[in-house]
Order: sequence, then structure tokens, then C-alpha cells
Amino acid sequence: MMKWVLFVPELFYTLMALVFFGASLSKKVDPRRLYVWALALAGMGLLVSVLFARQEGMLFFDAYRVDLFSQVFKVLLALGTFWVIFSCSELKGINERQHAEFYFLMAVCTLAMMMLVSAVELLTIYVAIELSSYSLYLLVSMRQRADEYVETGIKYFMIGVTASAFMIFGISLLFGMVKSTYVIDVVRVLPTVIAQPAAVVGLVLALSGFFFKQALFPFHIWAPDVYQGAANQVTTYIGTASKMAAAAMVIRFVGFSGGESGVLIKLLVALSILSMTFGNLVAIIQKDLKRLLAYSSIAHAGYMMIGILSMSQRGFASAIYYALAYLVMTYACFMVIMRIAEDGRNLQIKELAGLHKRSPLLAMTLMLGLFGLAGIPPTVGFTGKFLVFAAALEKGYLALVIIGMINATISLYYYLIVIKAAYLLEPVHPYPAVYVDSWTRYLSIILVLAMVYLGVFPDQFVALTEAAARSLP
Amino acid sequence: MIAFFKDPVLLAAALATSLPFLSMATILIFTRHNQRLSASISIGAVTTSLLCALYLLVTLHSAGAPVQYEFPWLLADQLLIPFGYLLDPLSLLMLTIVAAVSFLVQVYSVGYMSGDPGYSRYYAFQSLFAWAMMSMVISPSMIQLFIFWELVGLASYLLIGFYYEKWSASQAGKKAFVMTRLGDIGFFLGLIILLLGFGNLSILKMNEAAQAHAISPHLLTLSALLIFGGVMGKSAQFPLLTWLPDAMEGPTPVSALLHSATMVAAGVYMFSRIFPFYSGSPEAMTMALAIGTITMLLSSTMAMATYDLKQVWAYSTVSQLGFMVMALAAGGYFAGVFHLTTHAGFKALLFLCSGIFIHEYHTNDFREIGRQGGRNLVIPMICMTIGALALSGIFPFSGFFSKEAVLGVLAMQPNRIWLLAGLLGALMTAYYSFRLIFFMLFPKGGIEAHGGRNGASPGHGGHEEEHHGAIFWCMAVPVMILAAITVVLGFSQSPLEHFLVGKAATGAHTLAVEGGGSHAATEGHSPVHYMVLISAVSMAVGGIAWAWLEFGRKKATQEGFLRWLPKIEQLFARRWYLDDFLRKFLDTAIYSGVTSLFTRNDRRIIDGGIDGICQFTVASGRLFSFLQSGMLQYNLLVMIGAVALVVLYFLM
Amino acid sequence: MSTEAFAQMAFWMLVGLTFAGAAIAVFPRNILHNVLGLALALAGVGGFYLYLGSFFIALMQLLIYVGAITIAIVFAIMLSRPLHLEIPKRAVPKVAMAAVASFIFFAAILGVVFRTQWTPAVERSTDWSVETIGHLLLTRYDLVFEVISLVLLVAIIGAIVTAGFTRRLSS
Amino acid sequence: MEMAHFPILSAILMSTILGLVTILFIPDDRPKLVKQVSLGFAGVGLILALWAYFSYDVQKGGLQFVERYLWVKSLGIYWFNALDGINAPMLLLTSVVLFTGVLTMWELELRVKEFFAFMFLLVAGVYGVFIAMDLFWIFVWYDVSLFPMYPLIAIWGGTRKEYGGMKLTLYLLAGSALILPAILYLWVQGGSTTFDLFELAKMGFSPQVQRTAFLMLYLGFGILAGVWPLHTWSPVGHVAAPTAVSMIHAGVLMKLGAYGILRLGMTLCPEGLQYWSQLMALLATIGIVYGAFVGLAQTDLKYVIGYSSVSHMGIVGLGLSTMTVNGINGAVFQMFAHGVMTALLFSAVGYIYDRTHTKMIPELGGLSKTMPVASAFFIIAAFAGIGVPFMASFWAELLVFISAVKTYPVRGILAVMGLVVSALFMLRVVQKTFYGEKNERWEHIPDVPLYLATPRIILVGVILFFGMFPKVMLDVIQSTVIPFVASLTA
Amino acid sequence: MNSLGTYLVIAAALFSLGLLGVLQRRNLIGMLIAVELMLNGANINFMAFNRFLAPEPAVGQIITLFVMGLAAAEAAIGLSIILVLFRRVHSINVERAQQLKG
Repeated sequence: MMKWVLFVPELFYTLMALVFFGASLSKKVDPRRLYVWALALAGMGLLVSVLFARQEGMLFFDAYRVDLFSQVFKVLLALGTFWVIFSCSELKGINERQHAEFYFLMAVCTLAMMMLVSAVELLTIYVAIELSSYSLYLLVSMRQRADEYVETGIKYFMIGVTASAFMIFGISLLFGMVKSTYVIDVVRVLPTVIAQPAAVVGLVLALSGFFFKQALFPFHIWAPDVYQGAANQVTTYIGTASKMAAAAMVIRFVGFSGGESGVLIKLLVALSILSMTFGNLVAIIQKDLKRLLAYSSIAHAGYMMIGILSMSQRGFASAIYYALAYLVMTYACFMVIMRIAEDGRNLQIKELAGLHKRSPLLAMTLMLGLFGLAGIPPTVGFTGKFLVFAAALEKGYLALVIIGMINATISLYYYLIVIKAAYLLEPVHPYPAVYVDSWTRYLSIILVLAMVYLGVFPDQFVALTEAAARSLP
Repeated sequence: MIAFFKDPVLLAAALATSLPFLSMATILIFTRHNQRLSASISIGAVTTSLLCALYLLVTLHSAGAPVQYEFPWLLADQLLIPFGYLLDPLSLLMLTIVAAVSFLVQVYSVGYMSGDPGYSRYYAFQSLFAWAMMSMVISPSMIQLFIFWELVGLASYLLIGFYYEKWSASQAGKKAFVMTRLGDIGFFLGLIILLLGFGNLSILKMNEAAQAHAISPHLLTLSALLIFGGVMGKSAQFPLLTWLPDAMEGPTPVSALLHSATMVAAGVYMFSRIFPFYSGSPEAMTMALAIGTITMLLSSTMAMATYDLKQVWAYSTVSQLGFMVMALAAGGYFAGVFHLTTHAGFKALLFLCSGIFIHEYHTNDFREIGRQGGRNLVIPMICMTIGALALSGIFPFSGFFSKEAVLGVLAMQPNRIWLLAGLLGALMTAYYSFRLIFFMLFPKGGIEAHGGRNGASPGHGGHEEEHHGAIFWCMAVPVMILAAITVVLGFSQSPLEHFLVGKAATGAHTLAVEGGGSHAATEGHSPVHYMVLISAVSMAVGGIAWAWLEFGRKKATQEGFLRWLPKIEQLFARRWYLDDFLRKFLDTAIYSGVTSLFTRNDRRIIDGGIDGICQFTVASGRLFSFLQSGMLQYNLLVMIGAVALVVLYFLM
Repeated sequence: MSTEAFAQMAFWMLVGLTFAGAAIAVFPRNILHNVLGLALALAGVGGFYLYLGSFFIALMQLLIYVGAITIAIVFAIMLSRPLHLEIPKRAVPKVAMAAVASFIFFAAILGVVFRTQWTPAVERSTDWSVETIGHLLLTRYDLVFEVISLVLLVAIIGAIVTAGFTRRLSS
Repeated sequence: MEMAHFPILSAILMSTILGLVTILFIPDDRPKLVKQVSLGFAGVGLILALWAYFSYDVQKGGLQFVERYLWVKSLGIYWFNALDGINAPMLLLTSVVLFTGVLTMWELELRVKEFFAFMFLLVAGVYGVFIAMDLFWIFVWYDVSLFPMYPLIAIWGGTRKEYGGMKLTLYLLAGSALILPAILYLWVQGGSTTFDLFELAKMGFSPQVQRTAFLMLYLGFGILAGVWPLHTWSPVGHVAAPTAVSMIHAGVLMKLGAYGILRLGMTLCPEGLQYWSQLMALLATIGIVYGAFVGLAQTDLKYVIGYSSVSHMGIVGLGLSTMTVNGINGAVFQMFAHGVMTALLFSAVGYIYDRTHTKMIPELGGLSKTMPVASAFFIIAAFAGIGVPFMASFWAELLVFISAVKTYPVRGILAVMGLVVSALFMLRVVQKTFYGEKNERWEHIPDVPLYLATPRIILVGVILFFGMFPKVMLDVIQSTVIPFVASLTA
Repeated sequence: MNSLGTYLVIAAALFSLGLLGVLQRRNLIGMLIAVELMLNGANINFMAFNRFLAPEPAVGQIITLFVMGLAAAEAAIGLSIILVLFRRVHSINVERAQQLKG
């Protein structure tokens, strides 16, 4: 007997997708009305995922597992989606005729990611990840009036399908070792055969698909181009919600080996260091704000990996916390970008000049968000880094932590450049005043408070993430 | 608190030392703009201090043992830093001298400094000086002594650089401070070593312990030598002596106060203060003797080559200080202290007289003063001559007695060279002082008309004449008092000796025997002593006569024998190239050596290294960005290559 | 020649066919040749599926791949008229680097294949029937089955929207 | 866990945070009000700090005004604030410098609100570090105190402000790249159950652990403490920073570094200290001498002060490295004394710079004639820097040098020699800047008005008060240091 | 019949050949074709494991089936994106797409 109640969030998003599918069929729909609908539905979706956050159980012949881990990530996904849709009021990057499809793809993508975090069967995982990827390819390609960015879609697509080919090849090797597609079997069998090359190579190749989603070095190569080339809202979506799903999957997959393979951990350590260093170094020379954030996201994938490779419950919990922190901080930055570039253009760093006068609130939000990304207390970003590093040091990775901290210092440099632009530079030619409606204002204040609150009072959230980590198979 | 009022001695000591401080604070904070009030506050304070000092002197004249008060000021772990008063004959004597000279100088300054814009500041600094000096004098422990010693240095810095808008004045102040500080480093280290080795810096305890051989000889010698660094700095001993002549940049009364009677005497005072301690270390004593001798001879020669009125006295101060150090180092405790006392009197006299001349003629060149009719200022001229006679050691002036005592001590040294050096010094002293006097008395080429006192030159109205008069007397009275003291003081030798040596049970007298074996120096009139007496007097007279031959008599060329020895004159006038050496050392070793090396290192290597790391980081960012070439397939190649290598790695 | 040997020979011919097709799909610069090569290679792979015991999947291979995907590609080629465009020269360094990377990967996978001890499952069922596949599709892989329809829906809508066949064309 | 008392330490911290929040809610067009509010909150902090300082029970010693709550259960983080003899002077120092700093900036016109907001944030961090006794919080507050430096310097600064601000911020935060790992390392070594400083101190880590952790802490905090050769941010940053920021930064923030070494490094890793103390002493000595020599060649007033800070912080380092009661007494005292003194120096220079728009020594000169009071402040501070008796730093230097000569004779003597150079360069600056002929360029400049003189007078008063009555501070300091050193050697 | 190893090697070779195509083809459609080859390589793996190792022969077949479905969807999406690019720049040469870099 299936307990459909466990599946309510997913069903809700299916419904949402259907609504917009219907809307896309009708000839003429007012974009404002679509926006209101989307916002309402996304809000309800968030509500639903929160309401069903404490559900637990198995569905679809044990292929689908609803537990605290998955539900936490579902809430994060719903939150990210809600925020992104919230900031779609001026959806200038997308052709007005395609708004319905835009929301449709967004809903489908969220749905796919929700399935991804709950799926405990390799084929389901693969199909879910492909579904979400396809939606994203399409979303990225939808950007309007983007001649200079037209190559983005094809690049994303090509890299994506190559990575996915690697992934399915890796899954095939895993299948050959484990002879089952159930994660529970994988977790049971894999540590015993981890000495076999096929097992560990299969795991690594399978992981590459998630690394691709997470934009971990060397699977990061799409990230800068896509961040820069996609419409602002889509970039935000990729940078926030999509990252959550990827983080969840990486946590789950890395856990497969049970920490038995020292070689694998060494590899992950190397990837994490490379990712941090590469991301931070290249970010220094960026001019485009979104591209800069792309590189910073590469670096953050590395930080998150530090927590994951600790292979301990505290490590996974810290990675979850870090994901939460990353969601909030990145969204704060992107919200400011979207607000300032209301016509959907890309924002250069120097265009932030004089922001503190044009909109002090946004400037402050941006500053806190960037400081959070840099890991400066008392923001949530610091607490995230702290937890991650604590977990890593428990396993004795002192050098790794020091490298991570040095990287945090390097990253501060380019974050400060952005902050400098917002707070110091006088605009060369007068940029228009930024219009901030009251909802955005409330949201900024909430974000600011959230970043500080989560950073200063992390106790309950840490407890939550630890419970979530415990519920991993 | 109540203890203060119950004990008049303590009260007097506290008043004497703290009133000048209060006066300084009051002047600086409240009465900066009221000159007259400032002066009266300061003079009032110093008068009270003088009275207290005299009261203490009288009260404790016949107290058997030293009176000591100590209050714990600071207790840092085991280290106790007390604050208090040690009242024994030596400190009482010095306290009185300091108070008296300060008093006279301050009175004198009313006239000398009148009309100066920094009048109030001047008195504030004077009070600061008086406070520091008097507190230093009656310190019961070396730490307190050191603290006030430093403060004295500060006060002298401020007073020397009083005319701070004059470059040379501020330079001189700086030089004085830094050079004395150089010596103080030794002092400080010596104290620390002593503290660590011995554990107590109470003067009485130190002296007792050294006497009882309770301190290991190595420690004793080491710390004594280091502490002597302080003496070298403050009392301008070789090689730290060049700051003193430069310090004459300050107002003349300041020179009188600081650089004749009191501040520079601090070094000698400190030496005598822990004289028993020093006598525990023959090595240290010998070194001190040598340094004193060198100082005395060098500065005497320098005085022979200068034409600056104040500098002559400055050099002579240095040489007399050398003399005192010689006396003390030779074991003549009383001789040294006695010479200190008499010297304070006649040197203050000399400076104050010079001040009158300088004030009048606005020049420091004594040839110029003589030419303009310096001898017409009768009172100062007489007083100055008295001072010069005392300085040269002519009976019956005070200098005669003290110099005899010193030479007597030197004569007791087994090595005759010290005595010969002393006699040579006496000769030169007489020569250069009378060189100056004769220049002023018998100017070559007659006297020009001077618009000061006696001329009716334009620009000097009657009113100003009167004003001048008041000022003149304001300056003249202290001078005359000092002259009187100079005449009289010499005869107080035996009561003073009785007071200083006879009473102090642990005093220097018995120690002197051990230290230098100069029993006769204080005791008696042995044949040696007479011989010394005769030779000393003949040296003094000879010096005067020599000066007369060259400068005084009618046909004198007033050129001096040095004129025929230009190289040597140059040597003397350039202070044996000590300053040049110092400057050279500063320029090459410090400024363009270490400093510029360090600075360049700081900018280029340390800071440049940091900047380099940053630039390297940015550059490597640029470099790595080539990985993100924009070419899809190259990017893919990177990715796939990495995957392939990873897979290969897992096979290994 | 026994059946077995014949089968063996046929197998190697199939291999040759497949790789010939794959090579044609990859190397020539004429895109139509590539498509034909792809069709050939895919058909060959379908043959392997026969050898591997699944007629059903071999059929599907022909249907989906050769039937659907290849046709779609041909349509795209016609829409984008690449044949009228100049054919760029080969960049030798790029090809060389690509070959090296691919070869390293190939060699690495070879190593994996031969170094791993492949152990069959203890109990092996022999149920190759299509019914079982259908049963499983509706039970264990139910969710995937649903989702793949969604995937296709997204693909269709997305392709239409992205490629510009929007209401503009229809209306 | 006594909780009956008023949480005065949290209240001090809150005075800045509340001040910050209040400032943020003041409209932009009321700069005057911002200043008044800032002064009010700074005053509250000052009063509370004075209260805390003077009600610290010297006889009882140990930790007082303890506030301790569990903060994050799973990691063992506590909200743990307490006062002892080491942080009490630091707290006082911070409040004094903040109060005077606010007054010093009374004439600020550019973006007043933001300036004071950032400044309060900065000081909140400083207070936090000083009162916290939990490693997590110490680190949090430490970072909080650093990052506002960037906007403060880059917006309101002077010479090469963006470069200086960036360099300073990055350099200092690079230090935390070692501190955080060290803290976590110790936490892990202590069983990952608690960040409570004193509970960790009881764990007794193995010598190897202590050495590693101490070195990391020393280098990390050493950057902020201006340890040679990690000091070069100091001159550059100080030159770039606006007056009040320089005051707080050189006056208080640099102490944070030394405090961190003392509080974290030395408390947790006594054996590590033992192992590295030779190095510490060596670097400190080099710093003392080197700073003085380099200061001798500078032509920018603020550079001079920057290098004098390097030299003086060397004294702190030397004192700490001796591991004796008086060495540490002196080091803590020197932190306080140097803080007040440098604040005064910067504040004096700040006034001169505000009026003349130059701080190049060759361009100045003869300032004493035109602004005697303003010059007097600088000169007094310079004398405090030289170590003239009855200025607070004299006692500190005395104690440090006594211990240093005892523990490290050669290095101690070299350091004492450095005093001559430091006197030379201070006096050189005084001479060239304030003495000499009246400079016509500055003739029109008025002397300090009373409202701007007040903060400087307060600082002079503090210097002299603790110079005259060192007991008031030393008793507090050693009430903690004596048992601390006993535990070091035990 | 032939051993597991043979099929695995064939799969690996096919996959690598596809990889080569992805890496060196300039024609985007050519790249897409190469990706299809890679997916087929993976599919052969599944089928081979299914034949020689797996406990249930149905599972591998089902996976292969789904991968084929995904490949079809992928091709559709890829081709539509390629068409977008073609409309804008009138080329399907991948080397035309290198505006974004650094």
C-alpha cells in the first residue's frame, strides 16, 4: 500500500507544471497574471514542503525514500524556487510569449530535483538528474536578445551530455559490481568491493555527473559561461536550487564507499583543493558579476566537499548546513543583481558604483551576502565554514583546512572589490536610481536577518542538519 | 596620611619635593597666560622647598643615622618599587644646593627672561626640573633615583630646547637627551643586573652589602661599570661629553642651573651616593679614574680654543666634573663631594655673570663683549673674576680648598700619573679662565661705545633705562649672593667634612682607606700634602701668569700660543673631532647604514614580498583563466583528460 | 562449420561492422556520412544485444535509435543546411590531443576491465521474458516510467519553444 | 555558574551593538544626531567598563562577572564571558579609545552615519574578543573586528586608501587562516566536546599538539600584533586610515593580536610556548630594534607612528616570551599603555592632518608656534613612547626589560639598546615637525578648539594617571598573571 | 558465447570513439552523434553485465531501454538548441562559439 501522502510535495509541483503547461497552450496570457500564479503556487509549494518535512517512509517499491535528509533538501529546493520566482516580476530576460514555458520548466526542474534527493535507486536518480538537466538546458537557451550569449546553451548542453555519458558509464560499472540498482544494496556491497578498480572507478565516474551539477573542478567548465550567459533568473536558479540538489546527491554518493577507500578520499581532497583554488584565483580577474559568482560557486563546491569528504555524520551535517548557508547568501547576491539589472542585462562590477546611495538596503544586503560567501562572521557563511572545517579536522585534515582558510582569504579579495564598487566608487555616468518595491525591501531585510541569525544562533539548525545526516542510509 | 603631619621631617621632605611639581602642574594647566602669576607660583614653590631643605639640614644635622622613609609604590610580583626619602648628610647637602641654586636661578630669571613669550612655560619647566632633581637627590632606592634621573633628562631636554624655533637649540636638546640616554642604557642595564643578582636596589642595602662583600665581585664590577654609564651620560664624561657645550643653546640661567650646578652634577652625585658600593670594585674605580682624567684633560684643551663665553664655562664644567670623578674614583669621597659643592657655587656664579653680559650685549663672543666695554659692568665683572679665581684654585676662594682636597687624594694614588694629570688640569684651568678674563678686561683696540647701560644710543629711552635697571638688579643680587658664598664656602671645609664623613657611621671615610689608600687625603698634613699644595698653587698662578703674558699685558698680541699650532688649535676647537666622529658615525652607520638598509629591506623584501605574493596570486588567476578558454572542446579536453588521469590513477 | 563457429564469425563481422560504422560516424567531415555511419553502428550494437540474449532490446534499439534519433538528426541537418557551409580544415593539434585523451581513457577502462574480478551473482534467474520486463516497469520502475514520460514531454515542449516553433508559427 | 549579577560584560558588548542598530535607524540627513548618539553609546560603554574595572575584586582574583550559557550543544560552544586581570585593562582601554575616537571625529562630514556604524561594529568585535572565554566566540569577534577595517579605510582614508585598506584587511584576515584551524585543532584534540577556554586548558594536550597549535596561533595572531616580519601592514594601513580608525586600530586592535597569543596560545599550549619562546623573543627583539631604525628614516608622520608601534609591540612580545610574572605583567601593561599612547599620537596627527592636509614631515615644521596645544599632545605622547617616567609605558617597559634581561640576556640587552634609537627617532620627529621657525603656510591655522582637545586631554590624563599610579592597574593584572604563571611552570 | 571481457572492451572502445568524436568534431551535430555512440557504449555494458552477472535479467534491459529513451529526448533538445545557434550565427561550427571566456 503506497502512502501517497509522502509524495505530496512532488505531486504539488507536478500540478504546478501542469498548470503552466495548460497556460502555455493558450494563445495569449498576461505575464503579470502568470507571475502572480507562479508566485502563489511556488509559495504554496514551499508551504507544502515545510508541512511535509517530518514525513518518513518508502515509496515505489523502495525506490523512493522520504526521510529528514530528503525533506530538508526539498524545503531548500522549494525555498530556492520560491525566491527565484519571487524575483521574476520583471522577467525581461525571457521572451514574454515564453513565460508560461519558463514557469513550466522551472516547476518540472524543481520536481525533478525533489525526486533526485529522494530517489534511492540508481536508474531513478539518473532519470531524475537528466530531467532536471534538460529543463535547465532549455531554460538557459531561452534567454532573449542575447546574441553575445547565444553559445551558452550549446556549451552547457554539450558538456552536460558528456558528463552524463560518463555518469551512466560509471553507473554501468557500479551495476556490474553490485548487480543491483538499489542504493541500499550499493551501500551494503560497495565498501566490501571498493578495492576492485571497477567499483571505485564506477563510483568516481558516477560521481562526475553530480560534480558536474555541483560545478566542482574539473567539471566546472560550464559554470562561468552559463552563469554569464543565462538570464538572471535562470542563473539564480542554477546557482541556488540546482546546487542544493547536487549537494544532496554528492553527499549521498560519496557516502557509498563508507570511507573505506583512502584513494577515493585522496582524490576528493585533491578535487576540493583544486576547486577552491581554481575558483578563487580565476574569480579575481572577473569583470562580470555573474561570472564572478560562478567562479565563487566553483570554490564553494570545494568548501562543501571538505565537509563531505570527512565521511562522518558531522561532516555530512556540516555540508548540509553549508548548502543552506550557500543558498541564502547566493540568493542575496543574485537578488541584488536582478534588482539592479531590471532590464535583464548582465551586470558589470563597475555598474554597482554608488549603490550605497542608489539603494542603501540593497548595498547592505549585497555586502552581507558577499561577506557571508567570504566566510566572515557573524554571517551564516562563517558558521558554515566553521562546521565544515571542524568536521574535517576531526578526521585530521589540518593541512586541508589551512588551505581552505587561505583560499577564504584570497576570495575575500574579489568580494572586497565588489563591495568597494558598491560602497566606494563614484559612478562615472549616473546610473538610474534602483527601484525597490516594498516586497523586495522586506525580503532583503529578512535575508539580512536570516544571514546574521543563522550565523549567530546556529544551534537548532545544526541539530536539524545532524538529524538529517543521521537519516542517511 | 596622618603620618605626614605627625612627622615634621617627613612633611618637610614631602613638601620640598612635591611643591615644585604642583607648581608645574598649576602653571601648565591654569596660569599659562598669566606670566607674572606663573613666576610667582614657581618662585614661591622653590622658596618653600629651600626653606624645607634648610629646615631638614638643621634638624637632622646631628642625627646619627640616616633617616629613611619608604612607601611601597608598586609591587610587581617579587619586585617592590618603593617611593620615599632617604635623608642623610649627603642628600641633605645636595638637596640644599639644588634648592638654593634653583631659587637663585629662578629669581635671576625674573630679570633675564622678562618679555620672553614663553615665560610661563619657562617657569613650568624650571619647576619640573626642581621637582625631578630634588626627588632624585633624596631617593632611597636606585629605581626611584633612576626614575627621577630620567625626568631630569626630560627637563633638561625641554629647557635646552627652550628656544625651539632655533634649529640649533632643538638640535642641542635632542642631542643632550639622546646622549644621556645612551649612558642611561648602561645605568638601566646595570640596575637590572644588580636587581637580578642581588635582589635589592635600596641604596643603603647596596652600600652595606658591597662593603660586607655580600655581592659577588663579578656582579659588582659588572653592574658598577654599567651604572657608571649613567654617570658618563649625565656628567658628560668621555666619550659622551659633547652634548654639554652644545647645551648652552638654552637660556643662560638654564645653563647655570642645569649644566653647572645641578643636573650634570647628578652623575657625580650618584657616584658618591653609592660610593661604598663602587669602592667594592677596584676595577670599576680604576676605569672611572681613567675616564675622569681623560675627560678633564680633553675638555680643558677644548676650553682653550673657544671664544664663546658660555662654552668656556661649559668646557670648564666638563673638566671640573672630570676632576670630581677622578677624586671619587681615587677614593676621595669627601674631596669629590666637596668639590661638587664649591663648584656648584662658583660655576653658577660664572654662568649667571655671563648671562648678564650676554643679556646686555646680545653676543656670546667674549672678545666682542670686551670690545664693547664689558668691564664697565662693574659688579658682574668683579663677580666673574671672583668666580674665575675660585675656578683656578686661588686662595681664599672656595675652589682652592676643594681642589687641594682633590689633588691630595690623587697624590695618594700609587701611580703618580693621576696627580700629574690633575696638576696639568689645574694649570690649564687657570690659563683658559684668565684668558677669558683678560680678554674682557683688556680688550685689544680699546672700547667701542655701547648703547647698553652707559651709552645714550638711539632706541633706548629713559623709561627703558629704568626698566633695565630693575632687571639688572634682579640679576645682580643673586650673582652677588653667589659671589659671597664662593668667598666664604671654602672655609667650611672641616665642618662639612665632619658632617659628611664623621657622622655617617657607614660613610666613606673608612672605606676610602680600602678604596684608594688615601688616608692622608682627609686626615692630615703630611709632607706630601704640602708638596701638593705648593705645586697646585704654583700651577694656578703659573696659568694665570701665562694668560697674562699672552693676553693681559699691554703688549700682548692676544693671540695665544695656539695660534702657532693651527693643527692643534683646530683639534681643540673641533673638540678633538669627537662631534665629527659622532656625526660621521650617525650618518654612515645609523642613517645611511642600518637605517637605510632596514628601510630598504622593509619596503623591498618584507613588504615587497607580501605584495609579490599578492601579485603572484592575481597573476596565477590570470594564468588559470586560460583553462577557461571559451573553446568548448578544449574545455572538454581538460575535463576528460582529468577524468582519464583519475581513472588511470585508480588503476595504479 | 558449426553453428558456434558461424556465430563466432558473424560476431566478429558484427564487431567490424559496428566499428566501421562508428568510425564513419566520427571521422568524415561530411555530416550526412556521419549520420549513415551512426545508423550502421547503432544497428551493429543492436546485433550485440541479440548476442546478449535480448531480442526485445535489439528491436527497441532499431526502433528508437535508427528509427527515431537518426531521422531527427537528418531533419536537423536539413534545417541547418550545413552542407552549404564551408567545411573547416582539421586542426591537427586538437585532433591529436583528443586522440591522446580518448586513448588514455580507453586504456584506463581496459585496465579496469581486466583487473577487476567480475563475480556473477549467486542466484541467477533465467527469466528473459518481455512480460517480466513489463511487470517490472509497472512495479519497481514505475516512478521512472512516469518520469521518462515527463522527460519526453519536456523535450518536446522545449524543442518546440527553443527552436522557435512557437505560437508565432502556429498562429 | 553564578548568574545572579547584572551581566555587565554583555551589557558593554550590547552598548556597541545597540549603538550600531540605533545609528542605522537614524535618517541620513541628521549627521549631528548620529554623532551625539554615538558619543552617548560610547559613553555608556566607558562608564560600564570603568565600573567593571573598578569593581573587579583584586583580592579574590580569577574570573569574575562570569556569564556562561550553552550556545551550540553539539559542538560545545558556550556564551562564556568573564573578566579577569588580563582583559579588564583591555576593556578599559577599548572603551577609552572608542570614546575619544568618537570625539575626535566630531568634524566628520562624509557619510557620517556609515562611518560610525562601521566603527561600532569594529569595536563590538574588539569588546567581544576581550570578554569572550570561548574559542568560537573569540574567533568570531576577532573576525568581526577586522573586516569593517576595509570600508573604514577605503572610504574615509587618506594616502593610497584603497591599497592600504585592501592590504590591511587581507593581511590580517590571512592571519585568521591559521587561527581558525588552530582553534579547531585544539577542539578536536580535546575530544571535540567543548570550546570553553578553561576546560580545554585543563585537557593537557600532548607536547606535539601544543607546538603545532601554538605556532599557528602565534603566527596568526602575530600578524595583528605586528610581530616582525609580519608587520608591514601596520605602517601602510595606518597611513591610509582615518584618524579614529588609526586610533582604534593601533590602539586597540593590535592588542588583540598580543591578547590572542596570551589568551589562547599561552593558556592552552604552555609547552608549545616553552618550545617556541626562543623564537618569540628573537622576533620581538628584532621588532623592537628594527622598528625603531626604520622609523628613523620615515618622512610621513603616520609611518613613523606605525613603525613605533611595531617597536612597542615588540616589547609586548618580548614580555610574553619571558614566561615570568613580571614579563607578562609588563606586557599586559604595555598593551594598555601603548594603546592609549598611540591613540593619542594618531589623534594628534589627525588634527594636524585635518588642518594642514599633509603629514609629510619636511612640509611641516614650526607647528608649535601656531598650534602649541595641538603640538603639546603629540610631544607628550612622544615622550610616553620614549618611556619617560610617570608615563604609563615606563612601568611596562621597566617590568618587561627586567624580565627579558633575566630570561634572555643578549636579546634583552639588545632590546634595551633599542630604546636609544626609539628616543632618537621620536625626538627627531618632534623636532622636525614642531620645532623650528614658524612656518608661514600654517600661520592661519587655529589651535585645537576645546571640543576637539577634550579627547586628547582625556588620553593624556589616562597616560599620566596610570603613569603616576601604576598600582591601580598592575594589581589587577597580576591578580591573574601570578596564578597563570604558576600554572605555566607547574 | 563470447566472454564478458569482450563485450566490455567493445563497450569501452565504442565509448572512447565517441569521446574522440566529441573532442575533435567541429560540427555540433557531429558531436551529438558522437555522444550517442558514448551512450551506446554504456548500454552495451549494461547488457553485458545483465547477461553475465546480474541476478535478474530484466533489470539491465530496462535500464538500457530507459537510456535509449533519454537519448532520444536528449537528441531532440540538443538539435533544437543547435538550431537556435544556427539561426543566430548561421553556423553550427563549435569554434564559432567562443565569445565567453576567461
